[in-house]
Amino acid sequence: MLIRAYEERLALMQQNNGVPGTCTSVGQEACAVGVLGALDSRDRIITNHRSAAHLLARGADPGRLMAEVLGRVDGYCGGHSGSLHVSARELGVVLTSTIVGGGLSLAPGVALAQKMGQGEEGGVVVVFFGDGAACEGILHESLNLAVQWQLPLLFVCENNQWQAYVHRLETMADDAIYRWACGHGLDTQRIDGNDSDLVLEAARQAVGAIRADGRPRFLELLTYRQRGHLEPDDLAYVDQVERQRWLKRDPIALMQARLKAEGLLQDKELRTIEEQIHRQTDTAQAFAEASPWPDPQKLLQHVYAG
Amino acid sequence: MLIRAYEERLALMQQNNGVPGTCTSVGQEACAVGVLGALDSRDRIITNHRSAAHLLARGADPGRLMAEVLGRVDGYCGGHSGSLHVSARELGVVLTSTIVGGGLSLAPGVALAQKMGQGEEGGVVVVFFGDGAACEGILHESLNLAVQWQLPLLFVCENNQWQAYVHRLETMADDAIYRWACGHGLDTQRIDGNDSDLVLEAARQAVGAIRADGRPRFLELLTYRQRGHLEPDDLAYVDQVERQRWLKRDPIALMQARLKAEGLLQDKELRTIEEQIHRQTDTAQAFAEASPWPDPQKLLQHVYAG
Amino acid sequence: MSILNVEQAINQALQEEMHRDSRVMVMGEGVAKSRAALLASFGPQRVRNTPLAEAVISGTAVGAAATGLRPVVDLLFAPFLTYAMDALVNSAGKLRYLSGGQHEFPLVTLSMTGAGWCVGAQHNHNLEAMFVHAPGLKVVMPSTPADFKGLIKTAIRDNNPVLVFTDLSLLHASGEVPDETEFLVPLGKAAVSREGTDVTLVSYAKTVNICLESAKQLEEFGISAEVIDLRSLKPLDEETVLRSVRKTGRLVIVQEASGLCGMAAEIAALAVTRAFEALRAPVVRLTGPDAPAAASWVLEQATVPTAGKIVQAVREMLPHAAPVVRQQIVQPA
Amino acid sequence: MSILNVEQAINQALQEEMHRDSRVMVMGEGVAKSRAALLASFGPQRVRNTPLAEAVISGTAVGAAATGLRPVVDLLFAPFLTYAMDALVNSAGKLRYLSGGQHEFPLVTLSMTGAGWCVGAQHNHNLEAMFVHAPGLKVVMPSTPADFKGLIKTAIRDNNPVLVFTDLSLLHASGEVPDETEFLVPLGKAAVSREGTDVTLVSYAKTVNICLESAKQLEEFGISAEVIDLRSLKPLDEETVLRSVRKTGRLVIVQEASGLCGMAAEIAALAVTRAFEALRAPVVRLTGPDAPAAASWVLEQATVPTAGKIVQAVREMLPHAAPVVRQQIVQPA
Ligand SMILES: Cc1ncc(C[n+]2csc(CCOP(=O)(O)OP(=O)(O)O)c2C)c(N)n1
Ligand SMILES: Cc1ncc(C[n+]2csc(CCOP(=O)(O)OP(=O)(O)O)c2C)c(N)n1
Ligand SMILES: [Mg+2]
Ligand SMILES: [Mg+2]
Repeated sequence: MLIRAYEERLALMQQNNGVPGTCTSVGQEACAVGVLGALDSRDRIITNHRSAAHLLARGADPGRLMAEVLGRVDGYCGGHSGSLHVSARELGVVLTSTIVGGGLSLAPGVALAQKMGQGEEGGVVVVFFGDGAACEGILHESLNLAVQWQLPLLFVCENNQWQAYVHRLETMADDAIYRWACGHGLDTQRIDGNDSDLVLEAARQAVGAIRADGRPRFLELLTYRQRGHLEPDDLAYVDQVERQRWLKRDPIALMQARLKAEGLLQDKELRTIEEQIHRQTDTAQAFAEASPWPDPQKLLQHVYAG
Repeated sequence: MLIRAYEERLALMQQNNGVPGTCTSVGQEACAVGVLGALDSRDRIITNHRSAAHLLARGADPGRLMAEVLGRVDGYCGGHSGSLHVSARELGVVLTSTIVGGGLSLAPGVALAQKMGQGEEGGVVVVFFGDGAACEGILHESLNLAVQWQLPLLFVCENNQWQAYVHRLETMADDAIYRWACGHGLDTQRIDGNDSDLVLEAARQAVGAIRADGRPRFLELLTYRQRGHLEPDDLAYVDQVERQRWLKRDPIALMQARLKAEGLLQDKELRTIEEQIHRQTDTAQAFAEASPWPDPQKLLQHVYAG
Repeated sequence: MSILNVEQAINQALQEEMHRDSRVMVMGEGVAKSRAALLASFGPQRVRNTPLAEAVISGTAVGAAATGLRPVVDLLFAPFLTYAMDALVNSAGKLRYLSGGQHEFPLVTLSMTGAGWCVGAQHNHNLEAMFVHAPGLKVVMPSTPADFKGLIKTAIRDNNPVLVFTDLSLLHASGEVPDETEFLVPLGKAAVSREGTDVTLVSYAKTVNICLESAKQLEEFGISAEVIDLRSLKPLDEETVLRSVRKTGRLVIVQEASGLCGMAAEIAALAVTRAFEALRAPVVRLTGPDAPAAASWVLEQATVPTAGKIVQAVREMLPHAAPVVRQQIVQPA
Repeated sequence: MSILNVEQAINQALQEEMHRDSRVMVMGEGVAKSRAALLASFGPQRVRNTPLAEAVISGTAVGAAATGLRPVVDLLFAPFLTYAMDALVNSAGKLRYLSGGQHEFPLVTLSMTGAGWCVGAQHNHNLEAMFVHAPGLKVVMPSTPADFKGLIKTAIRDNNPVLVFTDLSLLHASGEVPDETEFLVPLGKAAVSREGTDVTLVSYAKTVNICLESAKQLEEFGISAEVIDLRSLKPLDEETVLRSVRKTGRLVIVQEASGLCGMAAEIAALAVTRAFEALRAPVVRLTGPDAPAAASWVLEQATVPTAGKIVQAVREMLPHAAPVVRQQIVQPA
């Protein structure tokens, strides 16, 4: 499990480096791996513009994901989405909006459908959103509705310190998100989002609690966006002191160090895994680049349902 | 001062009884009288659909107000507004939206203009809104902006237990509004909104503090909507036990009792005041009903500014 | 057949569809009170009062629709849809396409608009055209109780988001409504409310009645007016409009909504792009002004197109139409 | 005159107006970074980064405008305006009228749209028509750097809310821009970008360039096309359009936005209601489809009207137009 998770994370990094023009999850992998590690196939996920880690950790095929980013027909959305709104129903990634806060508006409905019997028994809904999204009014509405209607919904705020090109401390008080959530009276935890073990543990607890009583929970994961908002980005506006502090706490390095310390990972093994991931990424890229463009004759397909 | 306040409140009640088709403030007069008693002419006010008490307590002419409700040309808005969006710039009632939460979106801008020198030195902005409006996401955005930008804005939530035909406990937890506001880290008070003395005192404190440091404050006033949402209303959906409890705490009766106990009001004096108000209301009604209809030829006047 | 008013017809449609399909549910501010009969029949799980939070209410409908429910959201007055725009325009209208067809959004919104209650522009704004312009959404705006019933039922069964607008002046208008639970009016089909040969009057919602009234008055002048009730603004029944315009050669479009980029513009464009050769006179648009609705009764009413104006416009198109000479029945003194 | 691109022209307009009038301020997500020169000139009071909260940002602009400031709000991408609809449509557009003229709302919104960046429909949605339909608002959508400068300056000085839409494919297009700080382009005046006699091509924003390209190609066929750049969608320069249509008798309207209830419908309606006698052929609308914009480059580009389609449409209108015979210069072998 941990190894698999680690593998996905590294795959993700490699991959993101290779694909420009996306919002990468680099630095935030532990959030995705930890939370998704706590879920099973009954559960449904809603993500946003920064979705690669969520998708890969959920088992998405890197080739199809990359094909989507390139706008090719073998992408999860047939190239319609591009990188910003990838959803993959087959993986339980049921809705994705790139409108900041969009997922927060949709999530209570998915959870309501779950509660009203439209999903697998015991399923939980997870919505990922950023610290920026937490400033949108929809957070308030979504939390209040989830609490009042007792919806089986886990709110996961990846507080990566940045909101595009604005540092979050310019838009909110230091401990704002946690306090806002607490104000709604639901169980809230704020934890280190760069430690995948901690995240996994917290997510397991929260998901278990939701399965037990059907009520929403809230996790704030403190993490850091290591790369720019949207590739390519020169990071000229970034406080380098803060950045260096966080780079020292890189989630993958942390995990590798721990695994090695615990004797669960050898250098040789690590190299094997790295090579494997490298090949996997090559394959994905080859697949994506070989995938045909959508047919412009089918431009109007899927606008309306039959 | 107290007498004046009382007078206005009573005028208000009489008047509201006489004008159907409006959202009355009956039962909530102490909120208006208390808060407006703490303001002076530098200050600006933003209100909502339930504005009669705010307007009259601010010194609005009952005749012009009633003319507006009737859609007549002598109304504060020339009959364009009707009862739902009355503003009266000359009284510092600068904006009014009947969209629930509309005032919360506009208020930070008025306070920003104040802060940036577009008002009288030391002026404070007050926005009145209901417990229903507190459920709209705009509350969250408005509070966060006011706190972050340090705006001279007093949020006044008149928690009258009702949101049109829905009791607020169906839409939020018991102590929700107070907790939500606290989550934003600004000074917040929750007080009995049926006691005009208490309200006045709290508003004075808050306004003084805002004048001193330029930062926002929040008051939640617990009160009760004694009449229906919109006249006429049979109140068939209302919990009579709760209503009776609140009727016993009618703000005007409370104040009269206190004034009498303190020897500041005699029965005779009260009767004189009542008669005076009765005449005033008669005059207002006569004025309003005599006021001409707007000229349909001028239908397009005021759509665009020159 | 029963005689129902529009409000009753809407409730009957909801009642029948909720009975037919347990996935259908209704939510909105106060629906459990305003539609108490539904609450009594289907209970609080399926008839839900919501907090005052249109953005999340509509978003919730979208999310629920994508994952198995078929929600009907009552958003009360059309201007409140401004809070629901992200959910409706960006999510419901776009996420199916952006997902490459993975999701369906079978949801219905209800809201009211129109002059008649003196409530002013923040409650009265005919903004249906905004949603006609937005891709992925369907829009209906009926004029008769039967069409309300039939179209709402079809809308609930449709797998796309459908916005239903109700002119509030129609709420208490009654008419015959079929009792059958399978009475459905298809989306995308206009009704020829009255046949005629000289001029086509195209309209929807309350102004259909004004067109019918005008048609009656035009008869007096020997002018035969065809009245088309669009009913469904999107999908739009282009063929019915074009067939009529090709027959009459004259077109007047009547709506209460303001003109710029409204339905009347769309219909006029349709005629001049696809029935140009048949046109025998300039098309006429009679619409509300580019102004918010005032509350004052006289100003509010001044924005509604009248039969007088329609008759005048048509008579100017047909200056040689002869008034029908009726036999004068001389009353005995 | 200087050669500036659109982005520079916008910033120059802001710089000049902020210099001229201390009440002008700019706010939005990241404006203090994206418009760093303004921050350097005017400081953080007047150039404000905001939280991610479009509803309150736009509401704040409306409130501030009513009480003495002249805010410019950068809302980034047009679809984010869905969060700002209450503030813009219900407050900015209506509260002046509802208050009987007590308030003015001198504010400007900036936002981007259009194909070219493969960002998909939640960033690329040409929804300007929604705001043209809404009363009390003005809308401009220029196509040249000079017009961006001149119109934004005028918009800032206007006492009404003005929405400025920028097609993002134009951002790096350069052109001559007058240096004068009093260079103003009036709202409500179209530009005749090219004169012609056989057909009128009406457009705005990026598709103006496509029309100009088409006009050049049409010359080859001996067809003289007049190209009108609306620039200002509301107020709309009806007279310039009508004058041209009355001259040429033929009208093609080109826009990237989807067709239903869009500007092209409005212009077609204008022609058939007010220049009917002059029309010699069916009007043609070439618009984006009734579909969200896909991200994939090929699908995205398939929604943009092309010169090829315009030329074809015009040639079908003028089937007898003779190709211009050019002298063949035989190259020595
Ligand atoms: C409503 C809206 N406003 C602005 C944007 C542009 N935008 C995209 S991502 C982003 C930053 C979001 O910050 P956060 O929610 O913290 O997520 P992060 O990117 O940090 O993961 C912005 C401003 C958008 N997509 N939607
Ligand atoms: C956005 C919006 N939603 C719904 C309404 C309809 N409406 C008007 S007042 C009201 C109740 C508001 O409750 P609250 O904010 O508590 O104010 P109160 O009426 O109790 O003073 C409702 C639902 C509206 N005007 N605007
Ligand atoms: Mg962030
Ligand atoms: Mg209330």
